[in-house]
Parts: sequence; C-alpha cells; structure tokens
Amino acid sequence: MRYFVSRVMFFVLTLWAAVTLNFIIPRLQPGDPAQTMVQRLAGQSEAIDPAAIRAVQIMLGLPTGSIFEQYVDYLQAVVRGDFGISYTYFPYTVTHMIAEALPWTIVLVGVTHVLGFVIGTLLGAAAAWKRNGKFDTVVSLGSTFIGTLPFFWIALILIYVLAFTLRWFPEAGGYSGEIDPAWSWAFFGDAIYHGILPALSLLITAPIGWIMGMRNNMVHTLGEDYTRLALAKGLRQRRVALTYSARVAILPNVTGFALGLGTILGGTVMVEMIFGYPGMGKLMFDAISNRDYPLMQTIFLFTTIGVLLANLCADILYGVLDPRVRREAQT
Amino acid sequence: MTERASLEPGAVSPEGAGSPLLSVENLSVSYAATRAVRDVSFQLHDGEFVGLLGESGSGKTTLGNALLRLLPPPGRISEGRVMWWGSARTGEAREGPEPHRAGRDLTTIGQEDLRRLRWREMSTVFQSSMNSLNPVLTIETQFRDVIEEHTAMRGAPARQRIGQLLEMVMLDPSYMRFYPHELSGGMKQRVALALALALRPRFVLLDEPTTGLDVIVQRSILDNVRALQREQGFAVLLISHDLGTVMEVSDRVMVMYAGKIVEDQRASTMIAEPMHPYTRGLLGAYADPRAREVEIAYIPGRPPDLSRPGQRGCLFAPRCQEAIDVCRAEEPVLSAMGQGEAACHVAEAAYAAGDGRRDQSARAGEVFTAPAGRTDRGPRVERRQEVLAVAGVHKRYRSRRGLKVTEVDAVQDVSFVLRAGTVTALVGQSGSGKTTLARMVTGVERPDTGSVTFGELRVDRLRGRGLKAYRRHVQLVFQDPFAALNPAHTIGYTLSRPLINHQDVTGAALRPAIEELLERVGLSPASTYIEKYPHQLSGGQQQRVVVARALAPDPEIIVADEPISMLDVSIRAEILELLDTLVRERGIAMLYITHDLLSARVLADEVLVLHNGKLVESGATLEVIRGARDAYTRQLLDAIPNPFATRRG
Amino acid sequence: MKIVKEVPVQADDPLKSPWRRRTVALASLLVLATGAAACQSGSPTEEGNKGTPKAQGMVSQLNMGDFGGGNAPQRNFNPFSPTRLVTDFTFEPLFVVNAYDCTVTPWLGTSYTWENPAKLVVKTRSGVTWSDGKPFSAKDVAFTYNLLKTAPALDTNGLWSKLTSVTAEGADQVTFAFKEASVPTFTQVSDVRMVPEHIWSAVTDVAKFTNNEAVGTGPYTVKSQNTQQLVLERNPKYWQADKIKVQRMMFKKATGGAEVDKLRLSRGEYDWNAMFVPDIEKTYVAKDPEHNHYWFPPGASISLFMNLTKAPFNDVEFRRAMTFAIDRDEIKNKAQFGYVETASQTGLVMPGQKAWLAPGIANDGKVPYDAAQAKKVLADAGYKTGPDGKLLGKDGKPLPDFSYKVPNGWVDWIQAAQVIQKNLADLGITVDVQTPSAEVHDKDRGIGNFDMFFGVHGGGCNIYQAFQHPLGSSQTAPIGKVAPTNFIRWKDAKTDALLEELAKAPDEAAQKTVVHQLEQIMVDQVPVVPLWYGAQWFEYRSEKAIGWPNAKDPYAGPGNQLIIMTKLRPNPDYRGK
Amino acid sequence: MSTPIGQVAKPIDSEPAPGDVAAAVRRSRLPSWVVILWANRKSRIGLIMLGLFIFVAVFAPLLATHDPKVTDFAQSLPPGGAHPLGTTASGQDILSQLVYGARTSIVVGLVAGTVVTFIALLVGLTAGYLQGWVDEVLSFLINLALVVPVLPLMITIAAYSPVRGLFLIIFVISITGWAWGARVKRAQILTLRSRDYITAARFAGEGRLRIIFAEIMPNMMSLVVAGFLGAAAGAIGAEAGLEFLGLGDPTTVSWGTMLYWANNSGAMLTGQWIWLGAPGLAIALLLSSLTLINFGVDALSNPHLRER
Repeated sequence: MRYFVSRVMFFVLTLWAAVTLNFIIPRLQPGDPAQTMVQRLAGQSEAIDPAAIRAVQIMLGLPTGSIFEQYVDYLQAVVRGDFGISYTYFPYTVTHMIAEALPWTIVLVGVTHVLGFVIGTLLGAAAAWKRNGKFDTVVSLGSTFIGTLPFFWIALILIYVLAFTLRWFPEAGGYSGEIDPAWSWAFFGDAIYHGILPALSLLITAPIGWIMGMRNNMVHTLGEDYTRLALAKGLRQRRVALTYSARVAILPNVTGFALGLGTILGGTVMVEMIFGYPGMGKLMFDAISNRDYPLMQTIFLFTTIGVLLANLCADILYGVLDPRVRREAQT
Repeated sequence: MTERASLEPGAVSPEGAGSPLLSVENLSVSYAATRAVRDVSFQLHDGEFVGLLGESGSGKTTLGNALLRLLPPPGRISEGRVMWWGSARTGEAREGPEPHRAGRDLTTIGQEDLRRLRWREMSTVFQSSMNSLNPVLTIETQFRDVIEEHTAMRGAPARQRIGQLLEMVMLDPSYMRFYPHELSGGMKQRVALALALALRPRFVLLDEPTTGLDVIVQRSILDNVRALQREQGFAVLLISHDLGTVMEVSDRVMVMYAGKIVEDQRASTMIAEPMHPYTRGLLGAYADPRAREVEIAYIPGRPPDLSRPGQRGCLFAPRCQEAIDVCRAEEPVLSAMGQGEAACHVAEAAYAAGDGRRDQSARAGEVFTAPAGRTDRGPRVERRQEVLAVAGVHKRYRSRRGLKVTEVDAVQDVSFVLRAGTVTALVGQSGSGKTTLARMVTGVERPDTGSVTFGELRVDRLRGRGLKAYRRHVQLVFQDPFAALNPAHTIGYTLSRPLINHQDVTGAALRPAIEELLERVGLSPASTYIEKYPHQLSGGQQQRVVVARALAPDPEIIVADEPISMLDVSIRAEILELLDTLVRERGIAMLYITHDLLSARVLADEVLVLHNGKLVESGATLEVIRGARDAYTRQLLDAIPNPFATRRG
Repeated sequence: MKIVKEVPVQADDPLKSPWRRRTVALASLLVLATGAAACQSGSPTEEGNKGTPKAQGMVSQLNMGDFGGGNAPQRNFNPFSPTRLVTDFTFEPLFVVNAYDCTVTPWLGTSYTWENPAKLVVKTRSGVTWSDGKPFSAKDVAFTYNLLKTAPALDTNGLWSKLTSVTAEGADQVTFAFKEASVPTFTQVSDVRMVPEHIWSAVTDVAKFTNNEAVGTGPYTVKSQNTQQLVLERNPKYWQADKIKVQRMMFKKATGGAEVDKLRLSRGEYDWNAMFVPDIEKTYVAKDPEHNHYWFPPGASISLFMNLTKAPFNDVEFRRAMTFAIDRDEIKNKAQFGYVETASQTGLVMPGQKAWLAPGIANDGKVPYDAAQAKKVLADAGYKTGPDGKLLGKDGKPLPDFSYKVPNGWVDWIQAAQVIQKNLADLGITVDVQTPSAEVHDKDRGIGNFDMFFGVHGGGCNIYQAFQHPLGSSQTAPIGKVAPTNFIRWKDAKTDALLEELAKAPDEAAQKTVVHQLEQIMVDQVPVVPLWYGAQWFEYRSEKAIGWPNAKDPYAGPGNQLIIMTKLRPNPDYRGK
Repeated sequence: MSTPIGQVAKPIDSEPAPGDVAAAVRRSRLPSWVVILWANRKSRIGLIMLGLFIFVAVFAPLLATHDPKVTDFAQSLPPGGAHPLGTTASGQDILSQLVYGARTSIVVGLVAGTVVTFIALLVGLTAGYLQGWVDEVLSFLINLALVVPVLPLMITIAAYSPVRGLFLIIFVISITGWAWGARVKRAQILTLRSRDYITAARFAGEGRLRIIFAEIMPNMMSLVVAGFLGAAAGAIGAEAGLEFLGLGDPTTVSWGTMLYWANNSGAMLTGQWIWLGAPGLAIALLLSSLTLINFGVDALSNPHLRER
C-alpha cells in the first residue's frame, strides 16, 4: 500500500506546487495587470478615466491586498473552482470557457494519445522482435527522422496538401457551424470529419516515442533470461513475445504514457491553433494572444492537473502491472 | 509422483546404451569474428549426469545455448549438427524406449517441431535465477504456461501438479502465489529447477545453477538435483566453472578450454588421472582445507583471445609447463586415451609410450602452499604487534517501511585484533555481518557501542578530516577488480592518485614510484602497464593493480573483501600468493573477508567465523578448521565442494 | 462584418496577424465627425412576407467574415461590451457619421442643435419600433446614455467625464448638458447605440449583461448563433425596411486563422470581409476579376514621434529636416505593400478631409522625399558633419545613437523603421531600431522613455481630437509620468488656445478657421512628422449584390455598415438564387 | 518536439562495435571523440550532416545570395532565377533566409543545449552525490519539472515576459528543459557513486570535488554528451515552435519565424510549398543529424565499446 500512498502524496505535493507556480508566474510580469486589462478593454490609444479603471478592477475582481492574502484568496478560489472572468470572453467565466473547450481536447488528445501509444508500442515490439531485420531498420531509421519533424510543420503540410490543394478535408474548425452542437449523429459525423486532420497531425509523430521506447526496452527484455527461458519452454512465439518480453518491456512506457501526455498537449496547442480546433490548445493560444491572463493561467493549471492526474493513474497502473513496485503491499 | 516404469533410477549405464540421447557433431559457434565454440563433438546418453567444466570465456555457456538453439544474436552455429535421438511424443502417456528412434538435427529442425521438443524433452535451468523468472508473473503462472502449452492438464489438477513440483524442490506449495522478487535467490533457483522438471523431460541443461548462492544453499540445491536425477532418470548436462561441484555430482566430466573440449572422462577417473595439463591445473586449485598440509596451484597466464585470427597450435600451450614443440605447431584433436578422451599432444605421447600415468605430484602450474602447513607459524603469531583492536562492537540497523520499523542486529558484541604481518580471516555467509565489520575497521561505519582502536586513535570517533587522514593507514582490496578500477583512467593515473595524496610524491618521482608498485605486484615490465586501461588487462592483472593501489600509501592495514571470488579458479592461488607475500614482507595487518574456508585456510593465520552478526568461533586457522566446534562452522566446511573427498552416497 | 472596431479581440491578436493589430489603434481613432447635415426623413414601411427574396428583388444571403467574440465566440449582444459579437446591424445610433467624408447622416435622431457649446438638443425619430414590437422613443435614448453613467467601464469614450445630464423631453427630444464647451464631442455622443429601456431597465449589472435576445431597432435581428457562425435575418419591422435588400447575413468564424480566411476569400466564399491580404491583386482580385474587389481607404496618420524634451528633437529646424529626410514612398511600397497613401504634414486625412485643408498649403501638405534638402536644412541650422560622416550636434559633439522603438512583431512598422534608419544614416544619424514588447513599448511611450517611435493620430472625423490628442498640453505629463496621448510632450500656448477655440466653435466655418491655423502649426513647427495613413481593409464581391462603396463612389467608409446596407441591391446579372 | 528536452530518442544500436577504433584513436591526430563517433556508421552520417549545417551557418554571409532581411525584391516570387527558392510575401529571398536560419538554430541549440545540460548536471550531480534531504528536495523538483507540461509552461512564461526575442526563448527553454537530463544524471550518479572505484578513490585520499569531476564525470561523458545533444535538439525544436507561435521576435531570421511568416502571409495561398516545406525539413534534418550522432555516443565513456 505504501507505494500507492506515496504516489498519491506525490500527486498532492505536485498539485500544490503547480497551483502555486500558477499563482507566481503571472505576478512576475512587470506592470499592473489591471492597467493592462483596462487598456485592453478600452482600446490602445484611448485615454481612460481613472474612475473607469477602478470600476473595471471591481468588476473583474482583480486582486487586492497583500501577496499573502492574495495567495490565500487564490487557493480558496481554486478550491471553489472559481477562476475568475475571462478578459477575452467577458462576462463569461474562465470555467465556462474551459468547460466548452475541454471535451474537444479530451477527445482529440485522448484518441490520438491512446492510438499513438498502441500503434507505437506494437510497432516497437514488432521491430524489436525482428531486430536488425529490414522491418526494424525501416522502423528505427524512419522514426529517427519522423520523430524530428515538428508537430506544427506536419499540420501545415497536411492542411496544405489535404485541405488547401486536394480539398478532401475542411481547413479549419471543429464542426461546420451548419449543424448546431448537439447529441446527434449528424453533429458527431461532422465533428469527426473536422477532427481527422488535427488528429492525423498528432498521430504521425505520436507513436515515435513509444516505438523507440518499446523497441529499446524489448530488445533488452528479449535478451533477458526469462524470455530465453520462455523460448526454451517451447511456448508459442506470440506468447513469448507478448507475455514475457512485451509485458515487461511495456512497463516503462506506462509511466511514459503520462509524461507523453504533456508533450502531446504541447503539440495540441500548435495543432489546434493551426486548425482552429475549438479545444484547450486553441483557447490557450488565444488567451496568450489576447493577454487573457485569467484564462491562460487556468488553462495552464488545468493542463498541469490533467497531466498530474494522468501521471497518478499511470503510477497506480504501474503498481498494478509491476508486482515489484508494490513489494511493501504484500509483506 | 509416478515413476517412469522403464527407467530404474540410476540404472542407466552411460557407456552401455546403444544409441545416445543427444549427440553433438563437429559443432562450431561464432559471434561475429569470434569462434566461441570450435569443432565440438560429444554424446549424451539417457540418464547420464555429465559435467561441462570451463572458465569464463571458454565457450561452455555458448555451447549450452547452441544445444538448445537459444544463441543470442549475433551468435550463430557455423558448422556441425546437434542430433536428438529421443523423439517428440504426444500426449501424457510415456512409453518405453521407442522402437523407432530417428535422429533429428536440432540445428535445422523447424521452429514448430523444435517448440514441441522443448521442455517436454529438454529443459534448462539458467545461470541467474534472478532473471530467469518473469518478474511480472506469479510462480504459478510460469508453471501453468508450460503445463498448459504442452499437456492437456488444466485448472485444479494443474495447480496440484505445481504444488507437487514445488514440494519436490522442498518449497511450500503456497509459494506459487508469489512473484519472483518475493523469493530469495535460493528459492528462485529451486523454483527454476522445479520448472525444468515440470514435464519430466529426458534432458536437463543446468547452466551454473548455483553460482552466486551461499555455499550452504548451493550444496543443498545440488544434493536436491542429484537426488531427483537419480529418482527420475533424466540426463543432465551441468555447466559450471566450479570444478569441485562438477566433479562431485557428475558421472562424467568434459573440460572446455578456448572453445574446445580438451578432456572428457568419468569423474572418478579424472580425479585420479587427469590427462590434460589444464585439467590438472584446475584440480590443483582444490584441496581439502581440513588436510594437515594444504597446497593449491594456479596456472599462470590468461586464456587466448578467440577473436584474433591466425592462432596456431594448442591454444593452451602458452600457459602449459609441459608444452613441447608440436603443441605450438599443431592443434591437438580430442582422441581416446587412458580411460577417456583428451586433446593433448603431451598426454597422447605419454599414453602412446605406454606409460599414461605421469607423476601425479607434479601439479601443473605454480604451487602455493598454505602457511599453516609450515610448522614454524604458530608461535610467531603471538609475537606480532597489535595494530587495530575491535572491542565489543555492536551495530543495529533500523529500516522503516511505512509505519513499521524493523530492526536488524547486524553485528553483536564482536571483538578481535589485527596484527602486523598477520592475516585474519573473517568467514561467514552474506548477511552474516562481515561487511559491516569491515566498514567499521575502515571507519566508514561506526559501531553503536564498543570501540575500534588504531594505536591511540579511536577510529569509531573519527569524522571528516581525521577520517580522511586515517585512510592513509587502512586500504581496501575489492571483490571485483574491474569494478574497483575506474574505466576512464589509465593504470598509471589510478596509481598516481594515492601516491600524490598520501605520500606527497610528485613530478618526476611519480613515474618511478608507480613502476615500483607495479613491479612489486608482479606486473612487469611496469612500463607496459602504465598507459593501459583496466579493460585491457585480465582479471588477475586487474586485481594486482588493485593490490598495488592499496599498497601505495604504505598502509598498516589492508581489508581484502573476497579478493578472489570473482576470479577464475586457475588464477586464484596466484592472487592469494601475492597477498601472502606482501603481508609477510611488509608486516601489514590484513583482514581477509571470505565465505570460502579453503582460501582462509591457505592464507589466514587466524579465522573468525561470523554467523548472524555473532562471532561463533575464532582462533588459529588450523585449530578452527580442523577442530571446528561450532555447528555452523562445520556446516560451512561440509559445504565446500571437494572433488577429492569420497563421493557422497 | 469585420471592421476592426467590431472585433477588438480578433484585431488585437498579436500572435496571429501582425498586420491586423494596428487597426485597433486606427479603429479607436475612427471616431466620428463634426459638421452638420440636413434632416432626412425616412418613411418606415411594413413589408409583407411574400414569395422568395429573389422574387422580391432581394439578395437572399450575403456571406460575411468574422463576427467577433474571439475564437470561441460566446453569445453577447451587449452593444457596449468590448467582447460583443456583431451588433452594428442590430443596434443603431442617433446619427451616423460618415467615416470617409465626415458628413453626418440622421439616423434615430432626425436633427440636432447646439443651443450653446455646452448644450445639445437632439430630435429623435418617431415611428420606429424595437424588433420586439415595442415603440422607440426619446426616453429610450435618455435611458441609454444614463445607463453608461452607471457602468463607467462601458463608457469607453468617457462621455460622462464631459456630460452632466441627459434628459428626454417628450417623446422625440433629448437634451444633453455638458460641463463645458464640448462641440467636438458630437462624434462620440452620436456613436452610442440605442438599447430599449423596457428590457435593460431590469438589468442589474450592465457590464456583465450579455443581452441574448438582442432587441434593437436595426435592420437585422439575430437568427441563430454558435461558435462557428452567426446568422442575421432581415428585420421586417425596420423603419426603413424598403431600403434593405439583403434577406440574410451569414457570418463565418475564421477559426483556422488568417491563412484559411484568405483562402476562403480567394475562393469567393465571402461577399464582404475586412482583412489584410498580401499581394491582393494576385491572391484575390485575379481569382475573379469581375466580382472580386477591394478598397483600402486611408485612416489615421502614422507619424514619426520624437521626444521633444531632448536635443536635437527640441529644435524645429532639425524636425523640419526630418520631413524631407524620410522616403515615404519607399515605406509605402516596401513596408506597406503599396496599400497605403503617404500622409500629409497637416495631420488631415487626404483626400477625404480635403475640405478642411488650409488654402495656402500646397500639394495637400505632402512633403516629397528630398535628402539634399534635408541636409541643407540641417547645415543651415548649424549641424555639421564630422569627419567620419556622422552628424554633429549644435555643440559640435557627435549626436548620440537614437533608439527607434517599435512594438515587437509589428513587422511592417519594423520594416518602416528600417527604411527610416537607412534614410537617417544617409544624414549621418545613427538609429537603433528596438523592438520591445507592446506593453513595454506603450509604457515607455507613456512615461517619455524614448527617442523616436511611430505614433498614431487623427484619421477620424473628430478633428478636435485629431489635434488635441497628440498636441494638447492637457494630454501630456512630465517625463517619468504617464502622458495620456501627447507622448511627444508638445507644450505650446498657441496650440492650446486654438484647441480651446475649436471646442467652442459652433459651426463648420468657424471650426475650419481654427483648424487651418492648427494645420499651419503642424507644417511650421513640425511637432510630428506624418508618414503614411493606416489602411482600412475592405474586400467585397459584386456577384450577388452591387452598390458597394469604393474609390470611385466613396459614399461611406467600409465601417459605416448601416449606410452600406441601405445602398446594397441585388446584382441583376446574378443567376444563382 | 516529440520528446521532452534532453530525452534522447534513438533506438539502441545493435551494430557491432568496431574493434579497431582504439587503434584509430591512437593513430589519429583528431580529438579522440571525433574518431570514436566517426567509427559508428550512423553517427558518421550525423556528423557529416551536422558539419554541413555548421558550415552553412558559419559561412552564411558568403553562401546567402542576399541579405535575408532585405525586402527589395518582388513579393511572393516562385522559385527560379535569382531566387532559387523564391521570395516571401514581403519580398525577402527565401534561400538566404534558410541559410541564415541555420545560424539561429545552431546558436540556440548550442547555447540552450549548454545551459540545459549545465543545469541538469548541477541539479543531478548535487542531488545524486549529496543525497539526504538535499536529494529529496531536488528529486521532488526534478519530478515536478518532469510532470509539468513543458510547452504550455514555456508558452505561459514567454507570454508573460516583458521582452521578446531569442534571448527569452533560450531562457525559457533552459529553465524548463533541464528536468529529464537531471533525472538521468542523478540516477547515473547514484549508481556510479556506489561503485567500488569511487570508494577506492576515497581511500586514495581524493576530495569530494575531485571524486565528482575526475572520477565520476568521465564515466558520465556519454550521458552528458547525449544529454547535450538531446537538449540541443529539444531546444532547436522548441525554438522553432515558440517562434512559430509568434512568441519570439518575428523579425529574427530563423526557421521558426520563416514558418510563422509562411503560415501568416500566404505561402499556401500563393502555393509556395517550398517556403512552407523547406524550413520544416531543415529543422528535421538538423535534429536527425543530432540523433544520428547520438548512436555513437555510447562509446564515448565506455572504452570497452571502443576496443575488445
């Protein structure tokens, strides 16, 4: 049990650190956030009545008081789930905006990340099983190169070729707008059609890390005595490859799965921005473009919490999959 | 447990059977440019227990892997055949010897056919049981795997069978629910053995099955194997570097050197009449520690590098003291002589001359005679000056797991003294507390109570600078010489550091000082070693460098932690001799830590036997070993493999 | 409809299109005009719902560009909210000031009178109904203005810093009382969109009210909206419904960014859009020369602003040399794609404000590039050139290197600054182009921590502001304190006196006399050096509808949506539906 | 950007280690590391590719036909004639930009790679060698930095920053990218510090610093170099990404800004696929060269792999 408790403790600690980091970063910026914000609301070269600034400050609930009081208020607000009002989408709250964007990203990232993991792990395992063969060479060198392609560049090329030139897919958006978002097949079909290119942009590089990881781990586990013993046992190749070699080799990838989520979320920012996909990445990009600090901060916090949660899940899953780490649980 | 009707335990006469179970014909295996196994032929008969003896690099494990067709890439069988004469049978029913026994070449047989043969007919136990069990599967699953793959047994009967198998190797059936990491090394090895016997195969390959285990456990497992083999009548090929073990349990022993089998004969006759000089050299490394006079021998030099092309003649010739001209020109082939086979021109000539029995006292190689054998030793011990005194030390370790605090008494009330020019052996199993004691002597660890005194210095109270200064007086020799030398530095650099730090030797004086050290440990000419990196030296040479480094500050005390256990048998005595010479000549007090009573017997003046943190026996070496009072000491003594002792029933 | 004022979020998107952001500044300056216009009476007519739009001589649908609200537009039809969606077709002001020629068109107001420079009386239109059927009256007007008083955050024009009261008198008259002479405030007063009292009086927090029903008096009502598109439907109850010939307007979100938007534009998927397009002749017009058109009328002046508290910028002769020294045509062609016009030294936007040009000023006040003349002016003023070719100050010491600050990422401006850098290097003046972030740029600009930068001024129809913002001493502050708009620290008694006079001048003739003198100050004293006019982006297709404003028929600025909607009519040659 | 900064994505090389490297090292007058890396076929290809990029970067002024910032040319020209890759929408020569872009990328890779490696080494060494509470705290920091999504963090920090430009990007990459390297190095130190030869060095009278730098560090060479290559690759990728997002200074000439401009001013519209494609390919090739070099790096601190 100790293993799981320590993982949860780590999660709580990192969560606190992330929340605090999120508090600190915006406060490191020079200048008065209220001034910036009011200026933004009013337009660049307008002279503003100081009273208006004050009014806006009150209206938006901009922080007041000592830094410590602000921190306490902030923590309380976070616990309440109150992240303030978005500057860009005023008077809508940050939470409202995130609630709208989150499902898009969860689906996009979820699907691509899981698919990438599965494809990558399978390819990596296959390459390792036939190591030094043609397939392995192609996969290894291929992923060495493809792995270096920037996400956003792939997205640009895809959009250029498949949307601009061939017009097979829509260039942008999460749905066409003709169909209002609803729980209908028509809408889902439309959303999937719009999601293919963004997903593909992520999917081209998503498996690379897993291919490398799985191949290297499995080359290692294939050389391990238990795999050789499994062969000597006269087990079928499939069983040896899956239960003995791959089963152990996949363990580091499980931890990597959560960490990889952070990477793919990074990619999502660019891909969503390029495709105008209405998810968290796009929202974050817009928040940055518009200096919408509350929104930006909260998205960063959500992203971090998402990765932390995924990490916690991975750790727990790891504990379940690898009996060695929960040694204490037994004795 | 049902017995094979047709095969009476131990009733197999290896020579008598008409056709072999397994025959290896001109087998060669190569790894890239290295020919690891060269033109090996032998036969194995039903129920035979054959030992395959060889030092590291001799190709014995590669040969084993080749037999099972488990060579890791880039290894490949370049020539020859491995014929299997037992056939693959289906179903559970095991009938008598088949009327039709068609041989099948394991090197070319199809994957699927091979798979069917595996485990049902031939199984194996790998060297390191730490890694041969899948860490993420329970013991039960790993048994079930083979049972369900090869038989129709499922569910409860399978579980029952697994229980039986575990009991067979003296493990409680409840362990089947465990994961490998929850078992001790010995238990894992027993599981691996039970697993190998799960389908009652006709042939089991045991590759160093007990290496790395404590001697007592080692002994118990080997006894278990032998008993089971007699009971079930499977054929065994036992691969080991440990001549004592192999000789003791095998019916027949094959000795491998540089990729070739150089001798093959029955164990009983091999002890009496080893034919190949190499075999004789190996045998020389063994002795009965309880004997009145003990002397052990070693073979100077190192095995050849098989990746180097164009080597001619007998590859052992450079290390052979009996070598004659033809040895350097022509490689001998394995041919029948005496009571077995050997590949040696000298032996061949001797047998051809009709007088196979050469002078038995002429052991091959250099001889190192145990000091205790010299009658003048005893009294001198008393006169030696006391250098370090350990008095009533006690050490308790606390480990916390969650809320549970476990306390282990690593050392309890131990006292001893180290004297100049004297070797004190600290003997015990792993976990007996000998490492903790050694760390106290070096000042790395402090006792909870008691004292460690070096002259006027309270070692147990040293810290920081004082401790650093103390290290000038106490030096270490490590178990694994390769790990003890920084691979990134040359020998010269490594030796220069203690000279600079402790002896203030600098500038032009440095190189002569290093050369002197090297010469003193027998690495000469020294200049050829200074620029070398550790990996360019052999194990024995590396250990000499480690010794040289320990000598550099001119210490009063040397703590040698199992300094020979990682070395090949044929060169162990060489290092012991070096240590002995240095201790005597330079009046160094040595704490010699070992689990091996034979080496203690040979090297040490005094022996301390440590068991569970307590000193169970101590005294002059000869007295302790010949007149062991403590049961544990006797157990340790019994566990020493001794090819010369009478075979156990 | 993507005129920048409508979509501040989109426009202020510095990462997206560095070209578009500038328009924010321009837009905010596109504040309306002085001058009066005759009353115009419109007779609202009810219209039946018979047959297809086409059959009735209607354009069935216009495809529009962005509709504001950022990239994830949320329903918000509060016309005062900075984050609103398109409301210009739904809510109407009292008067529409023509952004191109600054004429005033009566709208919900039929006429206005300055009873004195601090009191404005407006007659409101009768017979107008809100889209929910309730009648519109002067009470709604008074309510709307007083609403802004309660929500100062939404009063971004700062009306209530000048107003004292707004009261309705009867059903068709509203009186505005000001603290002081405020004639030039008319453009700001008339800019306010009217909202119905019967709905808004119940609203407690106006700033946070999203006005989902969008009940207005305008020609269009909101039909549907999601994050991808907004559909506006013709309001059959509109008071001048007979002039509205477009049945529906379909706004599409430019979610894919500028590139996708440009692609759609070039494919003819927009009938009306406002965006920066590089090489527009090739990428847009050439795709369908018959129907694809654009018109980029000039907006605010973008000028060289110098720190007048420092030498040599405090020397009028030095500044005068600057007017000759800079190759505006190179900036226009290199940095601005040739889309813009070079600016007049007078501070007016030519040719739209030609009527305001002082008679003595030649060539519309545009100064040609003449490096030799610049050198001569400098030499005459006592600036010598050192042996290394560097210009020496009047004290004979070499001039220091001057910084030229341009907000980071405003690439066309950076390119323009580089042209200036090159031009000044020819005179022996070393300029270091620096690109701090926009925030730092603005802060430095405010506190006077700069040598030179690009300032934006004028461009709107509020000619008072066009001079008062950059030059009024009330708009400045000492170095180190934040100056609202007079960043250059121009302090001139004569300018201030003229501005005061202008604020009081009741009619255009009187205003013109004062403005002519201000122009003269610009030309003689050279407080700033106007370089080019920012362009207003406007692309349209004449396939379905005709009657768009353009260079040949500049009846309104591209931002005067209401005027344009009354002029559009179906293209008789259009064969689609 | 598909791997965290400092993490090296490469397959384990199964190519047999050449036996004659040590001899070659002895014979050659080149630095030994070059010879060692040269011995591996893949890293040799990587070195050649990297060499080309460095050559282009160093001699950019000679190789580029035009000043990459000059906007004197006709806009959006297709490839051909005086502009082999055409011109941008602002009339800049694309080939010259590509050539100068190599400079930016290599400088970023070099500087950020060095800083990241340095921080990673410092944190990793301190945590691994000191142990105790220092290690606990640093390990927590490392793990924290590992789980915080790097790109969003970079973006957030960059977005809040009052300054823009290459310096900021390098700074952001440096302070966000060290975690992986630190973790790997800490783990390595933990195993190395318990080696017998470290104990032996202590008994040979070596001080703590000397043990770290003379005894442990040489055995971490391959890790440090691999870490550096990984960090450099990560930094180059991140720089391009941040520039592409517009978080850099769009007037710097780099592959990232080229893509930013290609995306923002009509490369797709005018069909200038080279403008769009070339910078991305250049990034990928440069990163590939670093990855390829990494194949040979293992041999650096393992003399065993150099000679049998």
